[in-house]
Amino acid sequence: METRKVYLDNSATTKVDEKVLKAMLPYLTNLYGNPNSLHKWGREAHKGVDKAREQVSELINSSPNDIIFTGSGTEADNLAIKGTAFALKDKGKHIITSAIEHHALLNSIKWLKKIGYDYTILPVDQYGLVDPKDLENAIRPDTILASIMFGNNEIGTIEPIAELGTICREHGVLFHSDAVQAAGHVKIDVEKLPIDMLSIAAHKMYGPKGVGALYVRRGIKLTPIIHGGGQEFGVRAGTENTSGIVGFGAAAELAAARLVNGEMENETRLRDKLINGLLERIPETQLTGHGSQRLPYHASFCVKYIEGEGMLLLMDAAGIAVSSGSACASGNLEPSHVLLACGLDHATAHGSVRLTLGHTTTEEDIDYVLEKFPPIVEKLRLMSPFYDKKNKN
Amino acid sequence: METRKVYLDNSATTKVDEKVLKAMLPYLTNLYGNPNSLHKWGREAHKGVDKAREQVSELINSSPNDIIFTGSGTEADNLAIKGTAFALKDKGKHIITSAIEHHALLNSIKWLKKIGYDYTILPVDQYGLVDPKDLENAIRPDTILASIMFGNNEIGTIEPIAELGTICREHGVLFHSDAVQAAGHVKIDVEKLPIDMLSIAAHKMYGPKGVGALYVRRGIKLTPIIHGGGQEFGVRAGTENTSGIVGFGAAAELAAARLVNGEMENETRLRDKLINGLLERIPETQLTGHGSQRLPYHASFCVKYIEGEGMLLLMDAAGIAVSSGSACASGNLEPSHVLLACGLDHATAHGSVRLTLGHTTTEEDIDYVLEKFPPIVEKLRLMSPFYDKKNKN
Amino acid sequence: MYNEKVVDYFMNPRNSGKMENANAIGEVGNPVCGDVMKIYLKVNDDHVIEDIKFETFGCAAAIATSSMVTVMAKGKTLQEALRINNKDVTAELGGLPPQKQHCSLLAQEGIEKAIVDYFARRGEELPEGLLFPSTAVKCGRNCCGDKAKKIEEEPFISDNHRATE
Amino acid sequence: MYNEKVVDYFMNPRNSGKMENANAIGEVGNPVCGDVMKIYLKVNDDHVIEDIKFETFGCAAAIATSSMVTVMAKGKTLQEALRINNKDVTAELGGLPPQKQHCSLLAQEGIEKAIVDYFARRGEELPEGLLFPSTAVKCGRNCCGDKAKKIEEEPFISDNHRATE
Ligand SMILES: Cc1ncc(COP(=O)(O)O)c(C=O)c1O
Ligand SMILES: Cc1ncc(COP(=O)(O)O)c(C=O)c1O
Repeated sequence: METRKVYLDNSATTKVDEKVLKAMLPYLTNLYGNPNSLHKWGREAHKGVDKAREQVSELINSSPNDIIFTGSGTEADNLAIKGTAFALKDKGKHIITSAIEHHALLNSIKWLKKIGYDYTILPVDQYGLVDPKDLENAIRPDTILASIMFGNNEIGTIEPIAELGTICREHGVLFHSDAVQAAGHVKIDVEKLPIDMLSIAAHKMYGPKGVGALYVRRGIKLTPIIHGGGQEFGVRAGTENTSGIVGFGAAAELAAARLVNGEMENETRLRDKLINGLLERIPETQLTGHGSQRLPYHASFCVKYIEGEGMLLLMDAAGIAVSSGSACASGNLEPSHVLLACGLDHATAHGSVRLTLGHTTTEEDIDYVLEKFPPIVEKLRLMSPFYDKKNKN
Repeated sequence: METRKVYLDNSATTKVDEKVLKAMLPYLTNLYGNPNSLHKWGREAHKGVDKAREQVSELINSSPNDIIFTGSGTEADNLAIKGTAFALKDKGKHIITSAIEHHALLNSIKWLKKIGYDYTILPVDQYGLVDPKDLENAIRPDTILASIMFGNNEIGTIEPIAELGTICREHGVLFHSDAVQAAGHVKIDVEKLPIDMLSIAAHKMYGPKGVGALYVRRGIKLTPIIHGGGQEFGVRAGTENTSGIVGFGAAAELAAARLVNGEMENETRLRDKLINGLLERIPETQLTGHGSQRLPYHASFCVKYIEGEGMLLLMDAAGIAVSSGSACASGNLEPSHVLLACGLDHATAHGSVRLTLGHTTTEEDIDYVLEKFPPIVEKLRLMSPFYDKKNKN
Repeated sequence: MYNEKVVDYFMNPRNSGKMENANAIGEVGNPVCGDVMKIYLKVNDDHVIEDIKFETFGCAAAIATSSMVTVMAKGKTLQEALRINNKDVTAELGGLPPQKQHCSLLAQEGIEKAIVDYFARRGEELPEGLLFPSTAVKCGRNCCGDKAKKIEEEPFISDNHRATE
Repeated sequence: MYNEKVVDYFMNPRNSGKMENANAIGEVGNPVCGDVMKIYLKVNDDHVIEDIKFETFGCAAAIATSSMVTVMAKGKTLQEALRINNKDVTAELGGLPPQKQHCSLLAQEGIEKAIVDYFARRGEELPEGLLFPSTAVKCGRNCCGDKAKKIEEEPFISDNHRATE
């Protein structure tokens, strides 16, 4: 049983679905043309990219021509933020975002600030929720863009996108949402939602790494961040990653089907079993993020008195992949900015652990984790100076 | 015989080598971790990326840590140009480049100009060569960077990189070279050459599309164009395209071996057979670019009195993939800026056609092209009002 | 990119080549732009186009539209031929890619120019009532002349509908 | 990331846990930074460390270095124990990743602090000649205190050696 392998780090990345790989393989073998070439090889490749554009657009109910393929979710975020900032620089230079965004967002606006832009970072409550009133209050005459993520990668919280987007629309401010974690896992309809731009990535929905997309509502013009040939409607230059894009298309189609046929409900059930099981078995542990308004595959905790990296490595030794927002695990000296933004103190935040399910996660996998995790925590706690103190007091 | 397929558009993109695909497949199946994750899945993926970094660095004789993986050759060019421009903005804002660079370069500097930078575009002679004296004369006190391509994609000319780089070094100006067409096909040693940055791309050397790299000499700091997590030494954020990067590594290793074992010489021999054969068989046709200082796989011509797209499509109908820098074929209204920069008049430039060989091109392929191409030209010429005039006069 | 009919008219052009006994020739376009079309007419005394040929320097769309316009004009009176609209030519070909639409204008202009030449050669005035649609209409295509001017400022900005600089 | 020996010392820590009859305790680090180490000593009258234990809140490297330092110090005199340099601990573990080097400083500091505590508890002055290497040396690691200050200006700039903003 020690050799069981349970991958619960699907927020970091997912395994490429076999059907996705099958769709990709022709573009890694015989259909190797450059989609920009006029000859047969090029036209075949172009057809593959076109089909993928349709598949991805169907996942979010957009028009295919509103999809710009990029090299990652990060690049999609950068294109949305910087592309808008440069395009609208004569209109204004103020951008609003939240304290729990991905670094792709936050580091982009920090950089923009260095070159003359300004931003407001909205706080979140203990569950990681942005208050739409805060957004409304932050809007200034020179605000050009607000960007609030759809679902958070570290704590799973799903933001009130409809309300946030509506406020932006009322004030004539463009609204971008980073849906890298949410797309393919929760229903997103850009026709119904007041979203102007949406970032997504293939590798978070069983597609390949190295391909993302930005949905851009018709009529919005962006300044490219990668200049060159006229690929992707002139917004993102560079020879297309044909196999990756085709894989993204296939993954999007499969994800759309899962959303329709109710597979996510089973995933959510397993997730809730995991959450409840761990909270029962491991005392002095709290769920991070929102209890119900959360990504269906996402469970995240702070375990008191111990540090995340240790849990991660001992779980790994037990064959279980998890992640942590602790300082050590993230390679930074600070624990996750998301956890701190939710009001957790540093010591608690260092005890963060995230378990994110996938569409192939089984009941047995969850049982295995519920069996293995508590003794690991106990082992680390017995080494902790804080746990000791606690017992004494 | 009509069904023979001859792909002579290897400058546009190449077919993924079977060995490359074999190296990639594990990273599209079981080794699906995110290289940033600490657990086993992550460490395995990390190892793959590390190995690829070594393989790519060996191709150009750099240190592995000097290789930044990107999402395309275009992105590598953008990172070099904009990354330097932003990093050195307090030092100066003047950039020098040549008239025959790829759009990735030229459109990047055009954009930089809009935000307050300045540039000088060096002319080329009829063979597409930059004169090192022109470079020296263009250097100003505020010049921070010069970028001259290694080998040109449209006309195959190889620039005098050693001389150009030496001048830059003497003047304390950083020197970047776009080697997207050259790397893997000609020997490049960044230890021996005075090159500070070098752009390369996997898909031009039988690797996958959607992955490039920028070599950055140790000590040079760049401002990222894609901000986010700390991937690629903090210079290029975004979850790594693991399978693509691993494929790049394998492709680089294979290319390095080909350079050593003399395979390129055979390719050059076939190329020369093609060049000489076509010049003999098709009157009033000129080779574009330099006769000997050219990429070993590259043949390019201007065929008088006719337009490139027609040739391309009729060749395609004969099973042969070629490209053209004509206005129509390029989707622009202008013929190739490269051909115009070499002093060709518009009408002649519209008759451009490029045939670029690959490592699997055979003698029979060349014979087939030598048989099929001349009557295609004749067919189009018989429809041309200029050819007609010519015969009358 | 091109539909089958366009490809057919490009690969197997109808009425291509020179005409020795033409009594009218129209040449339009500009080699700088990469599109030049020459239309040869043999017009009889009833102003019926008895024979028509074309020569074209240009892309596949230019060749296909040239060919199609000759097919459409053959046997028609000059008056009727002038009614062949560039949209009709495109429609008859089953459509052209957006960036190739302008080629069909060239075909229409070629016919017009040849008809003007017909009367000029005969030393006749243009008959009253003859309508020349395209010369009346301002050139709607992205003329390469316009482009050439723009080139000075922004030589390398590619054509696209989404990016702004 | 970690070598086998580090993993071993983390997975199977030597001398971990509380010590009931310690006669010296040193606690260093800061929970804000994610690294706290507590060293328990049982020192005999000859100033020999008869027993030693640790408790650590921190990453695997912190636990492994804590464990290693206890192994190295056990049976040594206080004087000898003070000579255990953080580099020795790292070397004994076969090396640590660059960003984890600072953990070994913590281990060294823990021993020092406990030794100070030993004399303090006995109401004795620190013996002359005892050398406290790390308190003499300015803290070389990226202290989280420093970092916390920097955070105010640049909360999200990641740690790297290649990028400039
Ligand atoms: C010389 C040159 N530079 C840059 C590029 C762009 O590379 P990529 O196609 O990977 O974006 C190309 C290829 O199109 C090229 O030929
Ligand atoms: C919310 C969020 N945004 C952006 C990204 C970045 O996407 P990618 O990893 O494709 O660069 C991620 C994933 O790491 C994410 O979780």
